[in-house]
Formats: sequence, C-alpha cells, structure tokens
Amino acid sequence: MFFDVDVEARVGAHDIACRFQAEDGLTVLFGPSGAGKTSTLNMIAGLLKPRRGHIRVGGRVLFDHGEGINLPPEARRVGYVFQEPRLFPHKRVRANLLYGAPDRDADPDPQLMEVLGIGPLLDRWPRTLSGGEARRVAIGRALLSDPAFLLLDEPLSSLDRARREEIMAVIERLRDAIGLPILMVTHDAAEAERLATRTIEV
Amino acid sequence: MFFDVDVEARVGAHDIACRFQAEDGLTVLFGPSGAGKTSTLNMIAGLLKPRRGHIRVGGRVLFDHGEGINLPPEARRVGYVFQEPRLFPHKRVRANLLYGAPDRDADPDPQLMEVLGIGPLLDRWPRTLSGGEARRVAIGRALLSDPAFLLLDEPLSSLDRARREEIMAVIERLRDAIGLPILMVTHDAAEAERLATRTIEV
Amino acid sequence: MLTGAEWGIVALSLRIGGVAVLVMLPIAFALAYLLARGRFPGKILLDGLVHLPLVLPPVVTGWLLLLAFAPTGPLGRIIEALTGGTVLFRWTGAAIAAGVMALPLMVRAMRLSIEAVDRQLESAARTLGAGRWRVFRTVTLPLSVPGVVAGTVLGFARALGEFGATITFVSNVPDQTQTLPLAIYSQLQIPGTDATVFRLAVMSVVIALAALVASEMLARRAGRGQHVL
Amino acid sequence: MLTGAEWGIVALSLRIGGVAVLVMLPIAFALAYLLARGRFPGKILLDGLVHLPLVLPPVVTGWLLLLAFAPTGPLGRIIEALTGGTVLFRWTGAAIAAGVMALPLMVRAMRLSIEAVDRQLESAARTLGAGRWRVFRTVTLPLSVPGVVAGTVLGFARALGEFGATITFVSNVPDQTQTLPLAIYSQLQIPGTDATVFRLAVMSVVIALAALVASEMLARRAGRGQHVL
Amino acid sequence: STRGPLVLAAASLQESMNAAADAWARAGHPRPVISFAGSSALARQIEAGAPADLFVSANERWMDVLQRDGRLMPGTRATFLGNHLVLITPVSSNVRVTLKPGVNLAEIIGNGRLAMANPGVPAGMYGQQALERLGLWASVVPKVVRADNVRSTLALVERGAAPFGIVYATDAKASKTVRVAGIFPDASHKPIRYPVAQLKTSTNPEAAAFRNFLLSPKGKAIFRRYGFMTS
Ligand SMILES: Nc1ncnc2c1ncn2[C@@H]1O[C@H](COP(=O)(O)OP(=O)(O)OP(=O)(O)O)[C@@H](O)[C@H]1O
Ligand SMILES: Nc1ncnc2c1ncn2[C@@H]1O[C@H](COP(=O)(O)OP(=O)(O)OP(=O)(O)O)[C@@H](O)[C@H]1O
Ligand code: MOO
Ligand SMILES: [Mg+2]
Ligand SMILES: [Mg+2]
Repeated sequence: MFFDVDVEARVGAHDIACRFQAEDGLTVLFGPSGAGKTSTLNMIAGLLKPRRGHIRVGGRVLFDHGEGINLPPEARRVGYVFQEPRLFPHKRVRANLLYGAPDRDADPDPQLMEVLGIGPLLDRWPRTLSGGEARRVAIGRALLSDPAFLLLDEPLSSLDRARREEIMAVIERLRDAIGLPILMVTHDAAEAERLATRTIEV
Repeated sequence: MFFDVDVEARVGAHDIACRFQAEDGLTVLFGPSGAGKTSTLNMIAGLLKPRRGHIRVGGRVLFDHGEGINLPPEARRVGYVFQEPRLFPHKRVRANLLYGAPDRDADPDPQLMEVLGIGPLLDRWPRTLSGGEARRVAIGRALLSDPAFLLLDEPLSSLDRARREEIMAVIERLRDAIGLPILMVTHDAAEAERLATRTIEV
Repeated sequence: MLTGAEWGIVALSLRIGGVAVLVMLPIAFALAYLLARGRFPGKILLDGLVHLPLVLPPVVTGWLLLLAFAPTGPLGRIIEALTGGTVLFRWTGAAIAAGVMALPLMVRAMRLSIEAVDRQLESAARTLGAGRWRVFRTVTLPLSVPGVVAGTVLGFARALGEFGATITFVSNVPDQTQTLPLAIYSQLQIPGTDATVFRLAVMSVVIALAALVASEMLARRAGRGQHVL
Repeated sequence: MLTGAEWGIVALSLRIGGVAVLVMLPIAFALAYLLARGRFPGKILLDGLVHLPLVLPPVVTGWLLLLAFAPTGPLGRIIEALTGGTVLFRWTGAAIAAGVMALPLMVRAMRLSIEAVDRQLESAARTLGAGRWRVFRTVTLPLSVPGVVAGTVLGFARALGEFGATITFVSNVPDQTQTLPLAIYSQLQIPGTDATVFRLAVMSVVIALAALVASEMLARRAGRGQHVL
Repeated sequence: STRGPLVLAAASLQESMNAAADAWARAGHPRPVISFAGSSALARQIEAGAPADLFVSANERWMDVLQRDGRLMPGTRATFLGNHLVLITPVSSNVRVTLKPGVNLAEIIGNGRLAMANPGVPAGMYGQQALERLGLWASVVPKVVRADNVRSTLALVERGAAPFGIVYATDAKASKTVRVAGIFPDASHKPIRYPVAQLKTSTNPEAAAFRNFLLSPKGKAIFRRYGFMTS
C-alpha cells in the first residue's frame, strides 16, 4: 500500500474529504472542477493541514491527527508540479531547475532538458517564458528534486501534442523503470487511460 | 475577410512573424509551445506592438505600421481570455465579471453563469477559487464585455470533460448564432476538430 | 489629564498634521506614479528633488521655506497677492513645513506599492475596454492601497513629529505654530517641567498609536481580497 | 570647493550615517519580517514602539537617549562597564541617534515588500526540500529587495539629515558629533554666513543624490528578473 | 483685533517674559504671544522678513545688525536688562572655582564636558570671550560641547550629560538641580545687556504699549524678581 490517505479539511466554506489507498504506479485523481483535487494534493504535500485523518506514503507517516504527527513539507520528499507554474521570478531557469536538486552546482540532466525542450532556456528569466515553456520548467524542477513520489496537477495542459507524448513517455519511465509512485490530476481521458494504473474519483 | 493579419515582432531574442487571413467562424491557431501564439494574440489585442505590418479585423484597421495607426487596446473591442486567468485580485468575482460589461450594475446573465457554473461564486475573492473556477470566471469576464471578436488562449485547459462540453457548446453558439469571429489557441485535437472552421499553423 | 492649554496644543498638532497630509496625499501619489512609471529625462533629478527635504537638515529646509515665503520671497509675494496675508508665524506655515517634510516618505512608500502592481492586470483591464484613466482608478490605485496607507501613516507621523523645519520657518508661536514637538522643546528648556514634558510626550505617542491602529485596520479591510492577513 | 574642516564634516557625516544604517539593516529587516508575518500578542505594541522615533519629536527622542545613556543611566552604566567609556558627545552616540531615527523608515519600507511576497512561492520552495531558513534566504529575502533598498535609502537619508535628536543627545562637538546638519545649523545662527551654509547644504544634497542614484542602480540590477524596468 | 502682540524673546527670558505677559494680561490687555529661541536664530527670522511686533535680544550685536538693515521702527530701541555669566554644575557636585587667569579649569572639568551655547548665540559669545580673556580658552576648547541656546545648555547640565556649563546667573537661579560653581568677572566679557525694539513689520496696536510696560518700573520689577539687573 504505497499511498494511504484518509483526510478531511475545510477550505473557506467547503468541506473536502478524500479517502483512498493506492499501490505504486500512477493513480489518476479525477473529478469536476472545484471538487477538491488540488486541496487533496496540498494536504499530501504538507501545504494544507487536514482537520483529521492520516496520510501515509511508502510506509512513512506524513500526517496523523491522532498521534500529532505532521511532517513539514520539506521533509516529505515530494515532487509537486503545481496547477500553475510557480517559478521563482528572481531566479533564472537554471537556478529554478536546480533549486531542489541534491547537487546544485551540477548542470541539469541533459537528457531531461532534451525531452522537456528547455535546454536553450536555461539562462532566461521566468517572466520571458511562454505558458508551455514555464510549465515544462516546473516539471523539470520537480523531477530534479530527487523526490520519493510525485504529485502532478494537470502537468500536461498547455503543451502541444508532440511534447505531451514525450513527457508522457518520461512519466511512464519514472513509473515503471524507477518505480516512482505518482498521483496525478488530469481531465484528459486519453491521458488518463494511457498512464493510469488506477483512477480515483474525488 | 474578417481577420487580415500580417505582423512581425521581436520578443527578447525571438523574431515572431505571423500572416493569415480568415473569414468569420472559428479559427484555430496551432503550433508548438513557444511558437508565438500568445504573442500573436497580444498583437491583435494591442498589448504588443508589431514592428511592421497591419492588423485589420472586421473591416476596422486596428494597426497599420505604414499609416501610423495603432488603436489602444480599449478601443479594439476584443474579448480576450488569457492563457492564465488574470483576475483582478482586489475585486470579487461579480465585479470581475462585470468589469467590462456595458451595464455594470446589472447582474451577470444567469444563463451564462449556469453554463460556466460560477453562479455560487459571485461573492468570492479570486484567490479562493480553484484553477478551473478561475478560468471559467475569466471566460465569463471576456464574454460579458460585449466584444466584437474573441481571442481565446487555451480557454478549456484545466476543465473537466462535462464542463468543457458545455462551454464548447456556448462557443459554437457564439460562432454560429451571433456570428462572433473567434481566434483560438488549443492543443486539443478533438477540440480543434469540433470547433474549427479552419486551422492556422504558427 | 491635560490642561486646557495642553489640549489646545494637541488640537493644533492634529489640525496641522492632518491638513498637511491630506493636502499632500494626491501630490505624493501623483509624484510616486510618475517616478514608478514615467520615463522622461530628468527623472533622477525629480527623484532627488522629492527626497531633498529628507536628506537636507530640517533647519535648512526651514530656512529655504523662510526665504521663499517671506513677504519679499517669490512664494510669499504670490500668497500676499492672493490672500493679502502671510503664512509666517501662522499655523498654515507650520502645515506647509510639515507637509514638505512628510512628502518624501509618502512618495517612497507609495512608489514601492505602485511598482509592485502586476502590469498584466492593467493590460487585462484595457482589453476589457477600460481607458488609461479608468484602469488607473480601478486597478492601479486600489492595488497600491498598502503603499498609500503606509505612506500616509509615515507622513502623518513625520508631520506630527516635525521640529527643525517648523521652528526655523515659523518659529515657536503659541496657538499658531507651537505643535507638540515645539511645546515639548519649550518645556525642556524650562527647569522643573518634567511632568509636563512627560504628559505631552505621552500624548504624542497616544495619537501616533491611534493613527497606526486605524491604518492597520484600514489596510486590513482594503487588502481583504489580496493578502491573507 | 570645501575647506579642510568642511571635508572633515562630510567624512564624519558619511561615517555616522553609514555605520548607523549598516548596523540597523539586519535589525530593521528582522523587525519588518516579524511585523509582516508574525502573529503574536503585543504585535501592535511592537509596531507602535518601532514607529516611536518617527512620531516623537526628535528632541524628545534625543532626551530619552540622553537619560538612558548618561553615565548614570541604565544603558550608560552597561556601556561604561563593558568598554570603560561613554557614547555621549562621541561619534558613536551620534550614530546611535541617527540609527534610532532611521529605524522606523527602514522597517516600514521593508515590511511593505515582505507583505507583497507571494507566499505560494515559499510553499513551492518548501516542497522542493528547503527548510524555513533556506526559504527565507533564497526566496523571501531576495523578493523583498525593493523594500530593502528603499528602506536603506530612506534610512541613510534620514540619518544624514538627523538633527534634533543628535543635538539633544550628543550635542554639537566638532570632529565628533558635528555632522552636516549640525554644522549648518551652527552657521545658520550666525547672520552673514550664507556662503558657508550654502556650500554645506549643497554637499548634503550631492551625497544624498549619489546615494539615490546608487540605490536605483542596485534596485534595477536586483530586480532584473522581476520587473520590467 | 483681540490678539496680543507677537514677541520674539531670547531663550533666557522664558519665565520672566511670561510673568510680564501674565501681568499685562491681568491688567486687561490681550496676552502677548511669545516665541523663545536663541537671540541669533530670532534675528535671522526677522532678517528674512518674518512679521513680528517686538524683539528682545540677549545682546546688542544682533539688534545692531537689524538696525543697520532697517528692520527696527526708529526710536523704539531701548536697553533695559542686565545679567551675569556663571559656571554651573549639578547640585550633587561640590566643586567651586574662582574664575581668574591661571586657574586650571581644564583639569577641573577632567574627563567631562563643558556645555556652552553655539558661538552665534549671545550666551556662547559671552562665554567664549570670557574664557579667552582669562586665557583658559585654548585648554578647555577640546572639552566644549555646544547647544542651540542658553536653555539647551542648561538642560545638558541638568540631565547629567555634562558636569559643567556656562549660562546666565538667571538661568542658574531658575533651576533647582544645578548650582553656581563660579562667577565670571564682569570685566572678562562685554556687559550682558538686553535691548528691546519694535519691528518695522509690527502692526499690532498693543505692541508699543507692551513695550512701554516692559520698560516701566512695574515691568522691570518683574524681571528683577527673576534675577535680572535693570537700568
Ligand atoms: N479560501 C477559500 N475559501 C472558500 N472556498 C475555497 C477556498 N479555497 C478553496 N475553496 C474551494 O474549495 C474547492 C476545492 O478547491 P480545489 O482547488 O481543491 O479544487 P480542484 O478540484 O483542484 O478544482 P480545479 O480542477 O478547478 O482546479 C473549490 O470549490 C474552491 O472554490
Ligand atoms: N521577453 C522575452 N525575452 C525572450 N524571449 C521571449 C520573451 N517573451 C517571449 N519570448 C519567447 O517568445 C516565444 C513566443 O512566446 P509565446 O508566449 O508567444 O509562445 P506561445 O506560442 O504562446 O507558447 P505556449 O504554447 O507555450 O504558450 C517563446 O519562445 C518565448 O520564450
Ligand atoms: O539668546 Mo540666549 O538667551 O543667549 O539663548
Ligand atoms: Mg485544482
Ligand atoms: Mg502561449
């Protein structure tokens, strides 16, 4: 049981409850806009504190209301691609990519740069990137941070088909070769069908 | 000839050139990430000044380098849904929606609110909206501003299938019943196929 | 608590500080906007000029004001022609000194907020049909509220505390230019008046704290949509 | 241009203003951060305390400093015990006065920028494995640079122009506490010294303008990624 | 108008001039409005054209300057008060100094400071003159700290910042926390004299009357109570 999530939170006037268990592989979180998908990912990442319940990932307890456990986000080893890019505006693309990397002086993995098509952008400032370019940098940043699992919030939106294919291939490789468990939000049926080991409705 | 666009611009180190003519109906702008789709829309909206060329929409000259014409954005009667929501953070959803409306005291059209599913959000602040909710408000804001034509930059990304269907139906209605010319960026093949009167590659 | 005369001093200080800041508010915002957004030759010069009252010793500012507003000075003549009076030794003169000294603080804070406004929101407003002026009123200005509030508080506090320029420009005239700082200064020069000094100083603090609390509340209300406070 | 003695005054002013601002910089930022982000009882009180030197008449601030640092005062005793000396009538005392007067301006500007930092960027940094301290150093602090620069300029300008608190606290001692404002004031009291006053005033302006230009360049460089300047 | 005349007065006149104004008000006149500062600062404001009614200086020199520049109403200048110059110290100290040539004032001051008014302020000018004539100036000048008028000087000693200060006898008398440690010989400085004059800019109908009151026996008696000499 890689993911063992059972949480409840209140955002504004909304009560969000989510409960699922999932093995390794890629789990698609699925549900209408406003259902609480992002909120759920935020709870798993440690950015939103649940009112009750527990979150266990890969045997580690990240949160347990009863036992008073609540790991800070930086201790959860999560690779989170947010719904919007959230790049650091004061750092160039290279520094953004390496922000969470174990070795911050090394150059970012050329193969990954190639797949993401961001090699030529390394010296640019985030505000000069196009929508899709920013998103690809955000994906790279999360992947380079040596995560124990991935949270992907619609990572492929605003990417063209060819690029999307290539990045899906990367995700598949992470899922299968490295065995990185992945929790992903998507509205794209084709995407879900191709990647999902299982689908959970929020 | 509704759209008659022939422009060139320089953004950073990139030269972007785009030239097309299109009748009424919906024209899909298509091209890989970073190709210059958003830049082109920005030129048509008056937010980015081309280095040369002209932009004519519905017989009106919006820009003509040779004749020194450059209408300000507010005079172009454009309904622009940006790639990111760009809601006014200091105004509630209702005020955001009505910002460009001819009658700013009237309630926003209930039928449109129904389709967009944002009726219950009218009194919320933008920062409390989910990604898809914010996008829907942005669509509503552009549609309510009584535009002469629409520029849509991936308007349906981050929306679930059901909602996407409904909004596509609205766009079809605008296209056919009202005859509003539309220029739209999308990476979704199904979307493009269903809506596009023609497709232009950037 | 305070004697009648002391209440008079408090009232005078509030009037002078209040008028100074209210009159300076639009001027300061216009300058801040120009400095944040404008591109024109001499911008650095204007920037420097605005900062001048901050960097010049207050007594020099007071002295320059005195030269300008004296009956024979350039501004003094204009005022004489318009109103038949003078601002020297009058509360109006003290308000001028306070306003001039407060100006750079107001401009800096406002400018900081204007520079932080996301210009893409202004673009969005223009595509929605809003002209420059409406965009300014409905987007730029409200999004600069934190800076306007901070600038107003700083300016009001500075105006309340103004001393060097006031005493040099309009002297220390009871009921006209004797604000709290000048009154305290006078008392400090009279042996055995520590109790009065203390009372007046406490009054300064109370007024300033009240202004602060009010401004925090204002900022909180105005910022509701923008920040999580 | 200037006489040797006048150059000495300029050098002294720069030293006092520079030391005051440099020492206050981390203190001001820490206070700004606390006020922008902290939630604790007595926050309004701390806020008020920080603003005190701004709102209190400078002469009162000087007087309070004098009471505290006099040989018999609480802080004076500590300093005597530690260093065997005193800050009264010394340039160190003048720097204390200048620093205290500059503090509220520095804190306000920095706070404004800290409040404008997008906290979602901090969340992003934490998911990337950065602890609170690294997030502070690499995200919050650099994104607050506009406020830090503005605060430093305001503070330095204020320190250079400080008059009332300095003269009350450490008097007007040539080579020790006689900064530009005090030197100008001394000259202003003697009718017929306009030429000297003018030279020194111009020098104040030149220094301040130089600091301003330097800060604009700094802000531009630091803000390259953030604003379109 | 019901406003009293605006009087610019030397800082050393704080209590006495207020007492005179009170007495004048009790006699049924509008109370004069008084602004105190160092005489030189006031002279500068008048030079700039500041419209006041009366000026009382702590020395003749600044009145001379104003007269030369035509700022005084002719025939209204009159000298009416005199004072002494003293060395003060906190009451807690028991130092006594006979101020005469050769006394080692620098050593008596020790590590402390000697507070004086700015050189342009009358009290500062008298003080420097006295120390120079007594041959003490060169040795004490490194210890001198300046204040913007005689009352600020007094405050430095009162607050314990400086162990010694040079002020007028009347200032020492006004304070309970300082005492006189030594008196400067009258011959060591120009005689300390306070002239009054009505200013050219004066428009207040009561100005002349209040000036006359100050010069009257009744007025002078008030100042004598505060330690001034009258002529
Ligand atoms: N501060 C808040 N105040 C009120 N409601 C909020 C607040 N934050 C979030 N919500 C609401 O909580 C619900 C869940 O939000 P969440 O962002 O998790 O949705 P989502 O499933 O990710 O949607 P989308 O697919 O549109 O991104 C939404 O209806 C949203 O409006
Ligand atoms: N200020 C700038 N400096 C340098 N390059 C820039 C700047 N602004 C934009 N560009 C580049 O111009 C190109 C076109 O950008 P644009 O936003 O128009 O692309 P797009 O087709 O909309 O891409 P996407 O589908 O990713 O949104 C991109 O390669 C982008 O990196
Ligand atoms: O003019 Mo004074 O009384 O010497 O300060
Ligand atoms: Mg979401
Ligand atoms: Mg784009």
